[in-house]
Amino acid sequence: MTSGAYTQLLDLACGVLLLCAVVVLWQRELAVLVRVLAVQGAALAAIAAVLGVHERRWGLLVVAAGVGVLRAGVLPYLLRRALGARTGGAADPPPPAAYRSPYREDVSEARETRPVVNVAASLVTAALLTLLAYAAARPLVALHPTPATRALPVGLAVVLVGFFVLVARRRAIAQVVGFLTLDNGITATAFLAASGVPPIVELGVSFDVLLAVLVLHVLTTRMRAAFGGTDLDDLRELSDR
Amino acid sequence: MTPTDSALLLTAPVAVPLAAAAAHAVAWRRAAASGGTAPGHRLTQWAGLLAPAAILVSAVVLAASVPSHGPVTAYGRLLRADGLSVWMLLVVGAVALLALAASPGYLAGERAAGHTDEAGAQRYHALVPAFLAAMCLALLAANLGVVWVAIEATTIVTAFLVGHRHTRTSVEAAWKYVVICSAGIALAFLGTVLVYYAARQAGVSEASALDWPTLAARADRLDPAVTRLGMALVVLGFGAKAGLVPLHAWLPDAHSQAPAPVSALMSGVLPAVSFTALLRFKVIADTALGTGYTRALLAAVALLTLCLSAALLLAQRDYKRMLAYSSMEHMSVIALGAAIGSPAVMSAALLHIAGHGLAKTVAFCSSGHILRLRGTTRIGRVRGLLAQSPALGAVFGLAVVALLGMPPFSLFASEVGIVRGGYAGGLGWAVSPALALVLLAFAALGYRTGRMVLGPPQPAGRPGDAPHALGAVAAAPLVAGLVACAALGTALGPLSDLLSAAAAITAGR
Amino acid sequence: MGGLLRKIRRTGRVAEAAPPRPEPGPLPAARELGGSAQVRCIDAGSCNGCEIEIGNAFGPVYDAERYGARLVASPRHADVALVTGPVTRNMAEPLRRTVAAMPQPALVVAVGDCALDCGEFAGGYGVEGAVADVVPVDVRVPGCPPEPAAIVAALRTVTGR
Amino acid sequence: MSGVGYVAVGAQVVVVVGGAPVLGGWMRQVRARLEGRAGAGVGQPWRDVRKLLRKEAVTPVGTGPAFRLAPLLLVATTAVVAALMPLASTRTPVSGSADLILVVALLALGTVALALAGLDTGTAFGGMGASREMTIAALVEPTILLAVFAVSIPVGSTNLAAIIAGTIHHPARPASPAGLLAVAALAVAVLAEAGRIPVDNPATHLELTMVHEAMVLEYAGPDLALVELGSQMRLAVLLGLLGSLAAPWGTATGGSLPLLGLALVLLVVKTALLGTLLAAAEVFWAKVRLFKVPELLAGSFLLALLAVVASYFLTGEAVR
Repeated sequence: MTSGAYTQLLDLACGVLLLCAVVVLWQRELAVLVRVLAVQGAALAAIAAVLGVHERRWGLLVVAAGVGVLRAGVLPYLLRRALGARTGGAADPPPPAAYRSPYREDVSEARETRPVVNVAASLVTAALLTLLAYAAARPLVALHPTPATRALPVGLAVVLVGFFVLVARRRAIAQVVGFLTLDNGITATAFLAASGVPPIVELGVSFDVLLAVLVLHVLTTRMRAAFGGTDLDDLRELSDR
Repeated sequence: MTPTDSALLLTAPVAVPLAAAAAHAVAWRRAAASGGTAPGHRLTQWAGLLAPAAILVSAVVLAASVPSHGPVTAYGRLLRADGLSVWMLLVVGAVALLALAASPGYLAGERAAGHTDEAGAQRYHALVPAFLAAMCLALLAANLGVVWVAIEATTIVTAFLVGHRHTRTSVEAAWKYVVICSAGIALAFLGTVLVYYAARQAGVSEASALDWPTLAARADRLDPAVTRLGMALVVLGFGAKAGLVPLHAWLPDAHSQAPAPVSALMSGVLPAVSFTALLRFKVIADTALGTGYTRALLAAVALLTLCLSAALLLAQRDYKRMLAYSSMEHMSVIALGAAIGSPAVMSAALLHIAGHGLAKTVAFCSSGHILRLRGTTRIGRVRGLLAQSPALGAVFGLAVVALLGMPPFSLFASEVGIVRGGYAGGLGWAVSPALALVLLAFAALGYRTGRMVLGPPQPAGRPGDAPHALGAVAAAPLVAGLVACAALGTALGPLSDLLSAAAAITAGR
Repeated sequence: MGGLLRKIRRTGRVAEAAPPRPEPGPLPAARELGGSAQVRCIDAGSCNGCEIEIGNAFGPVYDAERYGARLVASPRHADVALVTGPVTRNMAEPLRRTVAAMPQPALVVAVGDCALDCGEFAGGYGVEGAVADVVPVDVRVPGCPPEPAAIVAALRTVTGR
Repeated sequence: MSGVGYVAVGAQVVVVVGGAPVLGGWMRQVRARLEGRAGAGVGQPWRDVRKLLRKEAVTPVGTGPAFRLAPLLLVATTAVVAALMPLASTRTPVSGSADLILVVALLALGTVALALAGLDTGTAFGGMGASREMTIAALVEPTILLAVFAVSIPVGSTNLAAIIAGTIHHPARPASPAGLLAVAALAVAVLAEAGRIPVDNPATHLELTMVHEAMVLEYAGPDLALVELGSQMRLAVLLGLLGSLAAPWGTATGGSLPLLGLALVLLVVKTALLGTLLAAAEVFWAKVRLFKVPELLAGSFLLALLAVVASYFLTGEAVR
């Protein structure tokens, strides 16, 4: 791969990564969020693959394939199942036939209707967070300026946006998407900074993330059974009163 | 020590609990398939003690050799036990032994009240050893990435223990716990990645760039700017798991919802394990950046946490949450000790971890008995505990007295050590307000516990008012914990070598 | 989106084949309009039956737009006032003003029996009269309500296409 | 070169003025076909203009010069933009002044003139339309400027001719993240600036949803013809701009006449293609509610900002 094409492809993948984070903030439809997350996972795998080909480290290609399968395939699949469980589920008996509407989906469950921070404000916040990431990443770039480390601010920006989604969204699934965005950002940072952490650590981290999402999936189901929905605003019984 | 011995000693604390967890997981599957009606065996209940016993035995054997012969490694330096990890392993083993000894009584009570069945009990027995295994791995792994993986694994394993009851409050607590802890600790991983990047750029090879001994030895060559950013993220991230501000919000909820023995483990040792990882990074950062940066960071976090926990202790009406905030208070005292960082203060801080772990275990386990007795966690509804159940009242009262930092319990000695070292080390500006806040927390905790324990028995005619005897089986672990805590306070005995070795590691010299 | 695309492909063209030009041929004013007529609908007191038919006339099946007619939002933009219903007392003055606001050359098309002779509502206490009693009418479309085809035919005499 | 250059400028203006209504007609035709209708034909907007020019001019009582001058200003500014922009050739006598900021300012001048005219009529709808138009414009202008800034960073100049010539010489540039983000932001801004769905519905009769229509409700006859022609030209120019920034290939950089002819044909094809895409998209989209427009525009602003940031920190050797 020529150096020009390498830079171009790497930058493109980073751009897609960042764009997906922004779209996660922009979109309210939970199903779309999950799809965007899959695209982001693919972009992450692409970053790893491009780095692997450029540095001729074929082990990195295997890691890239693993990352791709997990983050563009398995995790979005789990989330989609968590979304799909909305209409069925043993804990949630179907309404009597007389009341069943032709629209099987409960709209309030499929969308982020009232985010804590409204979408326009959160987009502006994302802009500020990106600038912050750029400022914070300057010492990182200065340490070893290459095309890959120059893209480090992208990773940090995705981390910050993911954290913001986690704070500013009220739907359980949206929070999980925020968490995974955060995690994608960290993995991207690892790839860009040092071509990824050692394989054993990467394996452990991926396993942990998978388990965490599984746990959250189960908790979402329980939340529906206990609260009748996944609005995190309902979670306010435990407080210091 | 032969390589086989060391491999055995380092594997046992992780492998034995894992094996126990696997055995119980199979039983859990079977019980769940049979609808949770199959009766449990007495044997399996007490077999749970095997795991903490294995941890404790390995720790004791290691404690005998490590201070004099230096660190032990196994599996090509993947696992490594130095003074710090052995000390923490001892604490984990002791606390886990107490907590698991209290478990059969707790589960029997839950089953009698209809809150759980055979499947639930087996799940409990499967998850708790897995939790122990993850903590031990976090302590024994030499690779900082693996340490992170193990600490995140504790979150995942304990999620279902926090949410074991399927009620609205427990689901809420479990959700907050998983989301806040996972996100917080993800920041720690980002910090780890940045340190790894700095190490790779400093010429450390890929295989050893996360290896703690290598990093600590070559920390002076790390890029200061990158390390500074990484360290801030690590303090935030591992601080989340240690109950330090700003990502502490999960702690009171999770501790108040988890089963009492699990609360004891989560409050007594889990924050300390996370804090140990933080200490390892501190050693690296102190060499790379000088001590000032981490000191300022830790002191600020500690003071903020102390402010918050003291304020919330003043207004607290729930005794399990009260104990949780007391954990935050003690973690911030420990963090303050780490900020001071001289060897004497570090040994005081490590002693504080041990004393707090023991006393908090007794307090949480006895709070479980109080909850079963009175059916409420409101402080206002519990009166005259001592009159109704002298043994329980006395144990709970003494545990809180220990947490208050009164002699003869070890927390007295360690707090005095931290404060004295702080003034000597020129951190008076941080220690003075901290002292005032600790006194405030002292007053709040003492006043509320006094109202619960002392006073006349409640008027007759209300449920759960009959005189109550704790019973020897239930009382034994509680008394043992108090005795151990008091013993640590009076004399360290053979442990003093280990403690000074551990303190020397964390003080970075 | 995929569903909509499939539906578009399956449905294909809905508009019916254009019928031959209406008999009387284009009006003299149509030459000046040159195949383009902006239409402003004025409901002077209709029962809304005619509005439904006008809506159909501009719908996909009859597609009045293909002959150069287009609905607009303002009488200033309009060449044709499509007036429906018997003119009620309250609507007489607004109707007069609307027609006056249209730039010349402008035409008035009265749609429906009510617009032509007050129909069912003749003699009602609120009715001022037929459209022709209030403003000069150029084209008449009878029917209660008129068929969309009739409305389209009337509009074609205006556009001349 | 100057001879061909003058020809190029003239040809651009003629193509834009003559082609803009045809583009509008073509887009309506595409829409009609997708909706299952027959459509009025591509020439319908020209028929409308011809008819409107023949009609009586009406000046409402109480309106002043702002009302009378706005249509002229709208068409004039857009025609100047059409002359300035390197749509067909980057080497024209005026290409030195083809600054993107100037182009944006000229377009904004037309918008402001029309908004003032809407206010001048003194009607409720005129004022409402003007206020909505200005709300949108206030959000669109920073987006366009930022996006422009992003595409100008690699070239080091905001001159359109320089940007387009630079892109022709570095074909990888539009595929860089900065280029893609900037073009995406510009696309949203163009939709808003041209008053298309999802920001504004050009075919609406509903007072509650009108933006552009509400401002021009009082125009009649020749004035209306100018307003319609002006807005069609704006759309054509904006789509042309988008097309030449995203895919500038084919734009003549030299001074030969056949190349210029080819460039003009390509320009028409590109713009028609974008118009078709837009018309098809409008079938699928719904107009968003007015209070959600800021959300959309804040998103495009963010894209533009990311484009700027990306062009700073993602500059590998390939671009520089």
